[in-house]
Amino acid sequence: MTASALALALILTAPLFGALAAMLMGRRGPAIALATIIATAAGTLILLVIIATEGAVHLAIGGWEAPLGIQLRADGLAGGFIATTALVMGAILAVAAKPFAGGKTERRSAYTFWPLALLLWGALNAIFLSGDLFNLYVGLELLTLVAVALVGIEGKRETLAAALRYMMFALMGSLLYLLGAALLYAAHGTLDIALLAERVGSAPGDIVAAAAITGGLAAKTALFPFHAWLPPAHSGAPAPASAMLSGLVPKASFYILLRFWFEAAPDLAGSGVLMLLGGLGAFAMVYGSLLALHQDRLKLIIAYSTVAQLGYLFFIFPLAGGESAAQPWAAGAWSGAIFHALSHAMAKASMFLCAGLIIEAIGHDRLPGMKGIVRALPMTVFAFALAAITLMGLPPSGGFTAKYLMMTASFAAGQPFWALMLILAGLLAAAYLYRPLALAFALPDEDAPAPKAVSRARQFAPLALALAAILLGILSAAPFAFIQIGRPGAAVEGLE
Amino acid sequence: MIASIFDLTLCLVILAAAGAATLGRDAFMAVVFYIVYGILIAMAWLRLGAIDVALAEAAIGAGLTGVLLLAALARVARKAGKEPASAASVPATTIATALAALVITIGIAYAFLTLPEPQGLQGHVAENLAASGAENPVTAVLLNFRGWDTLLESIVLLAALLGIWTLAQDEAWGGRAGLRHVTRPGSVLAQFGRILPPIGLLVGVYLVWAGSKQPGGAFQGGTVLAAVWIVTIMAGLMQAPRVADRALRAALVIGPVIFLALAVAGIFAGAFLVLPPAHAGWLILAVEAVLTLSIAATLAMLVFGPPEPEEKR
Amino acid sequence: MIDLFTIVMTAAGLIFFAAGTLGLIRFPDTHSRLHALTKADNLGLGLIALGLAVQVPGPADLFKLILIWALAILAAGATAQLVARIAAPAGLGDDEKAQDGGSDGQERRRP
Amino acid sequence: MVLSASLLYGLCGAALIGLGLYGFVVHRRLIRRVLAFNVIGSGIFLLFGAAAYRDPVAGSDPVPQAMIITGIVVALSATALALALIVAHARLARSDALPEDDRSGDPDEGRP
Repeated sequence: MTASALALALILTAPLFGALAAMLMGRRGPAIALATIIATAAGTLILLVIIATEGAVHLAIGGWEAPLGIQLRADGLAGGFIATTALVMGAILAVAAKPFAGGKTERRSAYTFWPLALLLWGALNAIFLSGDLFNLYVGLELLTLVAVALVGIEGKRETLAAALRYMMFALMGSLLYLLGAALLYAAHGTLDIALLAERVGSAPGDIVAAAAITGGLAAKTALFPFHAWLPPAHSGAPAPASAMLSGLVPKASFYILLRFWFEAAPDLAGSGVLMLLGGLGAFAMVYGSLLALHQDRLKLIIAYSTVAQLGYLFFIFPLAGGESAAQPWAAGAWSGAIFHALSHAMAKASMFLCAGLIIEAIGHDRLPGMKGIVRALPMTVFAFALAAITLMGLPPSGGFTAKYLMMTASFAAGQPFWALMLILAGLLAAAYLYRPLALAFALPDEDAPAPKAVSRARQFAPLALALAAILLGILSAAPFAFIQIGRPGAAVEGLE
Repeated sequence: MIASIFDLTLCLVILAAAGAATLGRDAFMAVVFYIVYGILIAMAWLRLGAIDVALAEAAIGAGLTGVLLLAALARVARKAGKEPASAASVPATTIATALAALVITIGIAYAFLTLPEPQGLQGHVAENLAASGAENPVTAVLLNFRGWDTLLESIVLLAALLGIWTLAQDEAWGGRAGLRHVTRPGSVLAQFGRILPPIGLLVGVYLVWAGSKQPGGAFQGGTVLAAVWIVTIMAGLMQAPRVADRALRAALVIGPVIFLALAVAGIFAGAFLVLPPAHAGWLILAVEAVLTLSIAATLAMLVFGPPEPEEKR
Repeated sequence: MIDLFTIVMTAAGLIFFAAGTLGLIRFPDTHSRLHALTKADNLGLGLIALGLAVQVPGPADLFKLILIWALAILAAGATAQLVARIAAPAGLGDDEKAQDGGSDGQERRRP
Repeated sequence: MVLSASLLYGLCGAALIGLGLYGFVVHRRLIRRVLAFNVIGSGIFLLFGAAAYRDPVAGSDPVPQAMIITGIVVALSATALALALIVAHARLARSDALPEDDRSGDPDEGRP
């Protein structure tokens, strides 16, 4: 019974045990969530230490080696995502402890929120560790069902319509992914990512499978042509749920895309496909930013910002995918996109939590009502500003490190278009995030009702998340080296 | 083996039933044709030598999905009150969609026809079958070689139920699940509800017990047991359980909890979810029994739906 | 000889099924359609089951075959009764010309 | 090329996928779209199962069979949640189509 086996067991099963216990004992959700946070955080720390010292951890579930059994693989990339998920989920569940507290009589939303949130965490951990395409499918399906339920948890007409729209896209996405996985197994006799890397050629079956998998996962990551469901869904859900939905859920399907294109079928992608993915990402970035500019509800601005920020995650494909994987700048572009994914998860979750606290204080999230909110909620507005810095990509935040890495890589690759897009993204983000901040510091009009007080302890959680996103930029050397561990073709000298 | 006339006709009938189910004008007829289609697909699975899948398709694919569709149709008709025009969309889009669907079908068929010669895992499974504790290779894969998939899958089922309970109305929370069934005592349904359960229980438990040696298993057996519970409640012999009922929640959760505990216990015997070959046999049976209980309870609660407010029940 | 018996029995069963389906299409109102369906199909099923019974290897499988036949008959009978109780008095499913008024069908909410 | 049974069922599965895809896109009533989703799903599984039975000597590969059973149960869970969402939405919105589909199709519909 090695330490790595214990760590993996804790990370995989603690959230699931917590969810099942919360489903059994209706009113002790917050207490069970606290116990789950402690257990999973412990497992995460042990895993990070093991990966940092001994390199990537490999575990054959049930003792069955590939191609028969399911392989778990915890490399730097997986460790980074699991650590970020643990941090973000800890902050979210801390803030959610009050609105979804278990009172004397059991309330519907207070009962179902906790198992759903812990199932979401368990599904994320299962996806980040799995090395088998069908196991990723089951994890993704669990994640999607829980996310749809979280969108519809408030039961209003618009949120149910948003949840239904999300469900329709998600159903089609999982079917396409399933079709791809079925064709790959039929052709190669295995769905293990490491084995597929040796066996995937460019036969028509593999091309159709890759197209289906990419289409399915793009629908789940709300890449441009399939983004319509995201803004109403993420803004309709309650704030802690929106933080999970925007910060973590799309990262899981993006993570599977990375595993597929960079590890299962590294040289299958022609430059055309990679350019298409990058182009769609650029279009999503511009489209999301412009729409965020003229929303008048805070949560809708943040939701459209997610569409934009997810867009330029896809720049990783033209810069580091396909044949250019062996180029020196590929590691920089790859690491830049991962930094962006991690810092966006923290900053976006923090921003949605701040929006939740502001809604608790003034009762709604229409921008005009936010005038002078800084007097009532100084810590929250400060956290919102820090998160905005990360999203805009200003130094010293993690977002800046990500942009810097990707821009140097795009100049080194001779494709300055992506660098231009990154600069434009920063400017547009500054534009649409400036409006709420300006209103927060403006003078409140006299007749505005006094905002209700929100306890300081709960304001600390989004602040901690925003600070973590900034710290990711300041101490970026250690995380940069960490996510290189176990990366295929780790050409480290990309940073010069 | 060479495609016989029977296979050809079965495929044509399957396509005809699927066509009627997707393109028919009336929704109720579409669902009826979907159930017929599901049974025909189950027969196709028999021809493909996959008996476990045929059982699952007939029980879950055709049976339970059909019941869910019929129940949804009835509830929407009551709540939406009227029939909005069905596929009266603009002809231009229908032709474009038809062409796109045709192109995708040809692409998939071409990909299927140009698959390299088969590299199945029958050999690997056969070699390790003795150490897996089950003689039926499919059960060995489901509960041992790829046990982690099955564990996550039972939690997906529970997540769907949790999602359905989330959609209940606040004032109905804690109440009885689904609509109340008005059945005249002594009517045919009441008699049917008394005769069927014993046979259903016998068949369900047999399916689970036979699962380790012949086709069968927790999901197929669980579905039969769920059907028995649904019929007893429809026959008015029992009331649908309260959502807040502690015993119900324990039954829903017991399967995945025991399987998870077994998975964690596995790390002391080597790695995550290891079933030591010496005890693998009875461990698989124990897990299947507990899983069947949870699956039967979850599937039945899925059919009953969220708790309804008292006066509307 | 055994095979000949099976072929004859199964053929007879199929003829009854065809007759039942013909009745379903041709008869005007629900009552007669149900009548045709239940009579012909149950008899057809019985004949096919009998035809197969001789092919069955052991007594256990014979018992399973009988159990299947009994369940099918039980389900068909119960369902036909329920459909008749709901549809017939309210004139649902009858052809237009054979529509008879009066619907005292007792209100019953399906699940 | 002799038409083996698995080839025939594979092509039948591909045809079902195309048919279901058409139904999923064309229908505006959500229950019909969920039904089309199930048709596509069973088409994919039929394709997968046919590919697993291409050489009758070795028999049907048990690993795809297990994956298909898992897939069927996952598809049932998604269907159950989708149908419950449709019913809950119909209770509030008096229609079983998405808002954008409902209004555009029936201009005469006096939707509140």
